[in-house]
Amino acid sequence: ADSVTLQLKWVTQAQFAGYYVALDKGFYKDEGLDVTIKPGGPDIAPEQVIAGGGADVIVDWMAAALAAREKGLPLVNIAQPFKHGGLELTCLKETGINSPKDFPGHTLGVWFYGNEYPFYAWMAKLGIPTEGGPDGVTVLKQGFNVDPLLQKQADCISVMTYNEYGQVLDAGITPDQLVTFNYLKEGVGMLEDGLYVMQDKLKDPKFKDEMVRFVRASMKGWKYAEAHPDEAAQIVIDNDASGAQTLDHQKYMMKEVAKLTAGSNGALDPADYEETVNTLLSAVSKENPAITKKPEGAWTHEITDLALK
Amino acid sequence: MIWLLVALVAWLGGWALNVRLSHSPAANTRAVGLLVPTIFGLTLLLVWQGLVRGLNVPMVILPAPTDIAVKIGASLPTLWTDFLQTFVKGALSGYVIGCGAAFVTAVLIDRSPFLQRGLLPIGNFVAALPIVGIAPILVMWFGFDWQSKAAVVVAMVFFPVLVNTVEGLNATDKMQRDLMATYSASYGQTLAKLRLPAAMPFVFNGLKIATTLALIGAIVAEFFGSPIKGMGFRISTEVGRLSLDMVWAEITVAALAGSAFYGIVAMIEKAVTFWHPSQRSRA
Amino acid sequence: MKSVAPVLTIVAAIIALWYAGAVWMNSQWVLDQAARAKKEVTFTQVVGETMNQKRPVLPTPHQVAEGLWQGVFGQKITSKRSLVYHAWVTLSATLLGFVIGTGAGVLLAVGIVHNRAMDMSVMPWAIASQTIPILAIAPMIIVVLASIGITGILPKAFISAYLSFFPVVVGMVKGLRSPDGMQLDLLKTYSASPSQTFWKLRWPSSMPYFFTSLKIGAAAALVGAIVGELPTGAVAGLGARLLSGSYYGQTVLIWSALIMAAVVAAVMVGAIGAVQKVTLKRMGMAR
Amino acid sequence: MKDTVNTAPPVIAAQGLGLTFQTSDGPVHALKDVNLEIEKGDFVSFIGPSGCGKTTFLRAIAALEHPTEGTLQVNGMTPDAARQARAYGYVFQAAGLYPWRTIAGNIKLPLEIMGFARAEQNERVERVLELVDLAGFGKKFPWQLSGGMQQRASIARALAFDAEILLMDEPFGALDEIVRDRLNEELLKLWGRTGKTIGFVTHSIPEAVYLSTKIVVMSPRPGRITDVIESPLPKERPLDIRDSREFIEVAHRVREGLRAGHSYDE
Amino acid sequence: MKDTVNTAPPVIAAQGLGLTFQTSDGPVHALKDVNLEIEKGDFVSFIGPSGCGKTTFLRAIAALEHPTEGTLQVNGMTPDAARQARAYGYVFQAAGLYPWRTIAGNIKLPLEIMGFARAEQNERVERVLELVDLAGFGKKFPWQLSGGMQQRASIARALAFDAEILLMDEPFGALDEIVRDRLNEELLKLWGRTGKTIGFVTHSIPEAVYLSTKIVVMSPRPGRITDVIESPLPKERPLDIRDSREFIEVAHRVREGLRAGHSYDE
Ligand SMILES: Nc1ncnc2c1ncn2[C@@H]1O[C@H](COP(=O)(O)OP(=O)(O)OP(=O)(O)O)[C@@H](O)[C@H]1O
Ligand SMILES: Nc1ncnc2c1ncn2[C@@H]1O[C@H](COP(=O)(O)OP(=O)(O)OP(=O)(O)O)[C@@H](O)[C@H]1O
Ligand SMILES: Cc1ncc(C[n+]2csc(CCO)c2C)c(N)n1
Ligand SMILES: [Mg+2]
Ligand SMILES: [Mg+2]
Repeated sequence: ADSVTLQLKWVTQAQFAGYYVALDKGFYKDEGLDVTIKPGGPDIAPEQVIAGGGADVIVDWMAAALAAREKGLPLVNIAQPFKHGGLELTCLKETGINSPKDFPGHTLGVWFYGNEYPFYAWMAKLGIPTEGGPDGVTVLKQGFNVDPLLQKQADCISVMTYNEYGQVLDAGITPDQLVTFNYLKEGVGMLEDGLYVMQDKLKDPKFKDEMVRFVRASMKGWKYAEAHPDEAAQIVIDNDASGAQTLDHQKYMMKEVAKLTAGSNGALDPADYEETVNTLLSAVSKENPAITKKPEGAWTHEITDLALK
Repeated sequence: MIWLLVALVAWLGGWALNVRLSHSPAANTRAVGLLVPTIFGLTLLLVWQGLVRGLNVPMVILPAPTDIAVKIGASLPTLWTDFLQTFVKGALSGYVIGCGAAFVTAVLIDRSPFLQRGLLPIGNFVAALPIVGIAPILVMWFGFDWQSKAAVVVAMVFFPVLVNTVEGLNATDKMQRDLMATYSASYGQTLAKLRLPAAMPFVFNGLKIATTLALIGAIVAEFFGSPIKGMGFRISTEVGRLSLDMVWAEITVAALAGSAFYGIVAMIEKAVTFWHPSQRSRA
Repeated sequence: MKSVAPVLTIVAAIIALWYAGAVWMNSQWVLDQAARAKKEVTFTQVVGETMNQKRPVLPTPHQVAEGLWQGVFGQKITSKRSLVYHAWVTLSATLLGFVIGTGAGVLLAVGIVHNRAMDMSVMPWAIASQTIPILAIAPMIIVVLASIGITGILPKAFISAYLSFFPVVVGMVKGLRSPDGMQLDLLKTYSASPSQTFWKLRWPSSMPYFFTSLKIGAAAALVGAIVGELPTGAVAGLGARLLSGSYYGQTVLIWSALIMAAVVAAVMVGAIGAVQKVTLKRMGMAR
Repeated sequence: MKDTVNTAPPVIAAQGLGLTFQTSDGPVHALKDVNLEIEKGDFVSFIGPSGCGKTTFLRAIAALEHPTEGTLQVNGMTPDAARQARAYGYVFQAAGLYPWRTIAGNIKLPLEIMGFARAEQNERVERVLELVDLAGFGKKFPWQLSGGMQQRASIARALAFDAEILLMDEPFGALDEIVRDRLNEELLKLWGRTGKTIGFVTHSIPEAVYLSTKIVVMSPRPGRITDVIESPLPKERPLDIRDSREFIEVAHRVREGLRAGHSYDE
Repeated sequence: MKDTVNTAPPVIAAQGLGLTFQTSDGPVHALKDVNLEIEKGDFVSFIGPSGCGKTTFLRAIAALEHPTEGTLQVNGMTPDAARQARAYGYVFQAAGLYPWRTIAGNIKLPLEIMGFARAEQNERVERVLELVDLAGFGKKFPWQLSGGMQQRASIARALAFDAEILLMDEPFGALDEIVRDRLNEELLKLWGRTGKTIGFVTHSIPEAVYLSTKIVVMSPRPGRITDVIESPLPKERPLDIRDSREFIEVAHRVREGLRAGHSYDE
């Protein structure tokens, strides 16, 4: 069997259920692939791993991948299992925030580490300065969890629909105590988890063939996970080496993730790509130059065309 | 290939030069004392440059020293802001508070063997708590700004200084203590005139270890939440953006600041413990 | 043995303070929730609520104790949910790193003491190396090592070695230089060779420093192994538990892993202390 | 102060005194059944082979060791209480200067502790430095002086304040004969002037005889007193008294006692 | 000062020797313009006030200090070269035993370094322990012995191997007269038997006269030689030679020399 290493963007959780299901159900094996899945974490830049040769294919957000491409690391999107984005900003109503107009004077928690581009694009669109002060917002580099909201250190925090939002509810805050802004609905949505490879490797027909089989099996895994969320959650739990995840939370996550993958057969929708690029370009500033010009050849349908045939 | 050769030659040449310098009659002068490590550092940089260029290491994995130097030159204001936030506000204040508290605690528990026997094992236990575990908790408790970083630093430096000070306060030899006993000196007099001076070499050991801990602590704490400035913030953010040159620029600043901090404490040590055999060159 | 009573007293005091702190820090959330629900709460209610929160700011001692108990005795030690299993994962990397780090540290110290050029050039850079935030370069080390085919326990062990070598170098340089002028002069009158001077004088007189360095080095190696676990994708080990606990807001999980880490460190330091006692006794240094 | 010679209680009184060190390989009987009375104003020398317990006895008087048997009284109180009253000036067998203080600083140490006025401190330091022939060395640090100079500094330190009882453990061991003679004379003068009680360990028989009113000969394993010799010499002692018949007789008796102590363990 | 008829080259030859320590407050002239020749088999004593450079001179001979002026030759080579040839046995002013070795282990140290066979090592240790009257103490650690016993152990250490030149810095300072007499006798016997060259620092005039073939009187500030006295005493010296006229004459001359040295700096 051909071996393929997949580097995830984050730790083992239902966000990546499709791959784990494909592994567990033998979809990869059926395609003649021996797949290794490397979990990620807060300190892992998948782009760096693939540049160092530690992975063949990575899961990444498009903004980060395009930024890396401009930095000289030619990543190419070969598939896009996530149709929608799950990134949201959620605020406590009691802080007086009801719409983006109320942001000035408040403190917002933002994820950095390559995840900050949508936020800056949005603020640029709203015309709100991010240096604090009464007319601007104070930005905090948010850690990995939702404590800043619960401890009232921030008025709004970044959440993923499928993870942190659930944690906020879990902690005992009810949805009606929250105001939530979805980046997609605010018009600054960006494509999230896609599959990326190094451009030059695509010239190798053998590698290309491996990727075709990989994407085919992965999508099969995703569709199976959508249909059997509880089983998928259990598979994720079984693959979590840290033993710290709870089944309940992964079931919740699987259900939410299924909503995001639902619209995708794996092929990237060029219109979504255009929207992401335009949003990114709208937010170009000296401090946050995700990209400064339109990227060329950052995606391909070659793989999905063959895989979905 | 050329670059690899340059690396090798640089290494051999630098080392040969240092061997000669350190055995020359001028070896004890201050200038040579500074020159030798500088040459060593320069050779290291040359080797690094040679390897990166020679092996075509991609920039997103490891930038060459020249790339880093260019970046430092271009980002001075940012580096300065980050330095103020992390070093001055976070590390320095935490260092002063932590070392001060540890010193006072050591003197306070010094009178009570009971407290010493009870506190020191637990102190060692607490000191073994990994900061990566403590930092998120302290960020949760003390907020995102420098206060939580200072708190992490306090937690990190407290026990090394405490343990060293307690050890130092017990470092007097029998005859020195007996002398005080024949004067029937009070506890306070013995402390001020014998035990504190005798403890200084140990205290400074703790203070020196604490300098490196303080900087690391302040930077690492920023990984777990921070305002949008600071050396740790910049490092973690720029890694995500693959601006490895900026990451190394910050690391350079950290290493310079840390070494200078260490050097200053070592200089104070030299002035205070001039009498200790390790500071005297009698040979 | 004499320190049992003092330690227990201090532990009792800490636990009492801990409970007080838990009430104080966790009550904010109780009050906030009550305000959101527009309810009045009495003091006793608040205290009661703070004792068993799901996501406490500061978990109470009994919550942590229960978490520890669950982790250690709640399942087979081969289970992924067993703290013993994770402690072992971390400990194995720690031990390997400790051996590499202290070995390198001692060798470097020997070099520094015997070679002037090394003394003058290396020491400042050894110091500088420790001012580099390890958490920042750990991922790079892992990536670089992975790209040349080194994966598994070794990268973690390297990071752990990186942290443990410094205290050993500093301590051993001091220790190997601790013989006084007269002790050195004596060997000079015998015209002893450098290696004889090392084995008969420098090495034995550095023993107290050696063991102190080992103790600090062991604690540092553990921190290194934990740090090294974060960028390997938090797969297994105490570092992974800390991180997972942090992502999912499971404070009790964090604290259990923390305490477990400290226990591991204490066991290592204790073991070194035991060897130290025996050795120093045989050398007539334990009076 | 009680100045009557015989009715006053002894300054130091040991009865059945024993002191045993517990070591890893069995007990060491450093002192056994020691009985001794020292009157106020006595100058008592202790002499005996090495390891016979001279240092240990002096330390017990200064409450630095605690007897395991018998009783020991100083000025009618326990040694501890006497120490509280700052009765002792002690010169150790090794100099034991604090390395972080200059020579003057070391001598000032007891004066600071006992609360002398600043001006008086300086004046006394000058005086005792001169006494031990170290004028001009006040600003040096201990490790800059030779062994004998350090020893003299430590003598100066003990003389700087007016302890009632002066305990000196081989203070002149590292000094040459000339300096030794000179310091012997000075010590006698000081003693004559102040009426201090002095306990003095020495290995030199002439020195013991020249200085003392009472010579205690000790012998080892276990450490005990084998002879106590009351000196018939007058209080005024020019250096040439060492040629007198009485002097030679006493010296002879001391030498015999010493020799006997040595033959014990052969 | 070459008044011997001996044609062999001197074992130790110093010409215009000077040694200056640079200290933070100016240079210290520990030795200045020292000229001295020591023949093979000489027993040379150095005597002088404390701080006159006796220790410094001995250390220079053993290549532990390096002269800043003049020349110093040992066996016709530099002191460093002589040390390579393992020419020296050195007894330091303080005992300087290694605390982690037992007394026997300490004495074995030079034997191990010089590669003696195991059996021979043990045998020699026993012999020298007996010589200094410490038989039975081999298994103790240094801190379990009194000051004098430690000093004797350090003498045993220097005697355990057969150094050609024995340098002893106040070896008997901490010993009582009886032991001292005994060790003096033993040392003379050893010297007579082996024909070693011995350099010996002492503060005791009788000891210097009793032991030496040559007495070097020194004086401080700067440290220099003021007198070199060739002893007229025969090689065979019973203890009672100390009452002979020659002895007393020599002792007198030494005392005068010493006194002169002292008056220099007054
Ligand atoms: N701390 C100690 N532990 C064990 N034994 C000790 C200790 N101090 C002294 N001794 C033993 O007690 C005995 C008496 O020792 P002490 O120091 O009083 O002798 P000393 O008469 O002063 O001899 P010296 O003239 O050599 O100084 C010796 O046998 C010594 O080994
Ligand atoms: N390392 C040193 N640094 C500075 N001065 C020194 C050093 N060693 C010795 N001296 C000085 O050199 C002089 C001679 O010292 P030395 O130790 O040779 O005297 P000594 O004759 O052996 O005296 P003692 O009889 O007291 O042992 C003294 O004035 C001393 O202060
Ligand atoms: C340091 C760091 N912080 C936040 C994110 C954002 N993020 C992207 S995917 C994901 C998982 C959601 O459950 C999260 C938290 C990140 N990637 N790295
Ligand atoms: Mg004694
Ligand atoms: Mg000397």
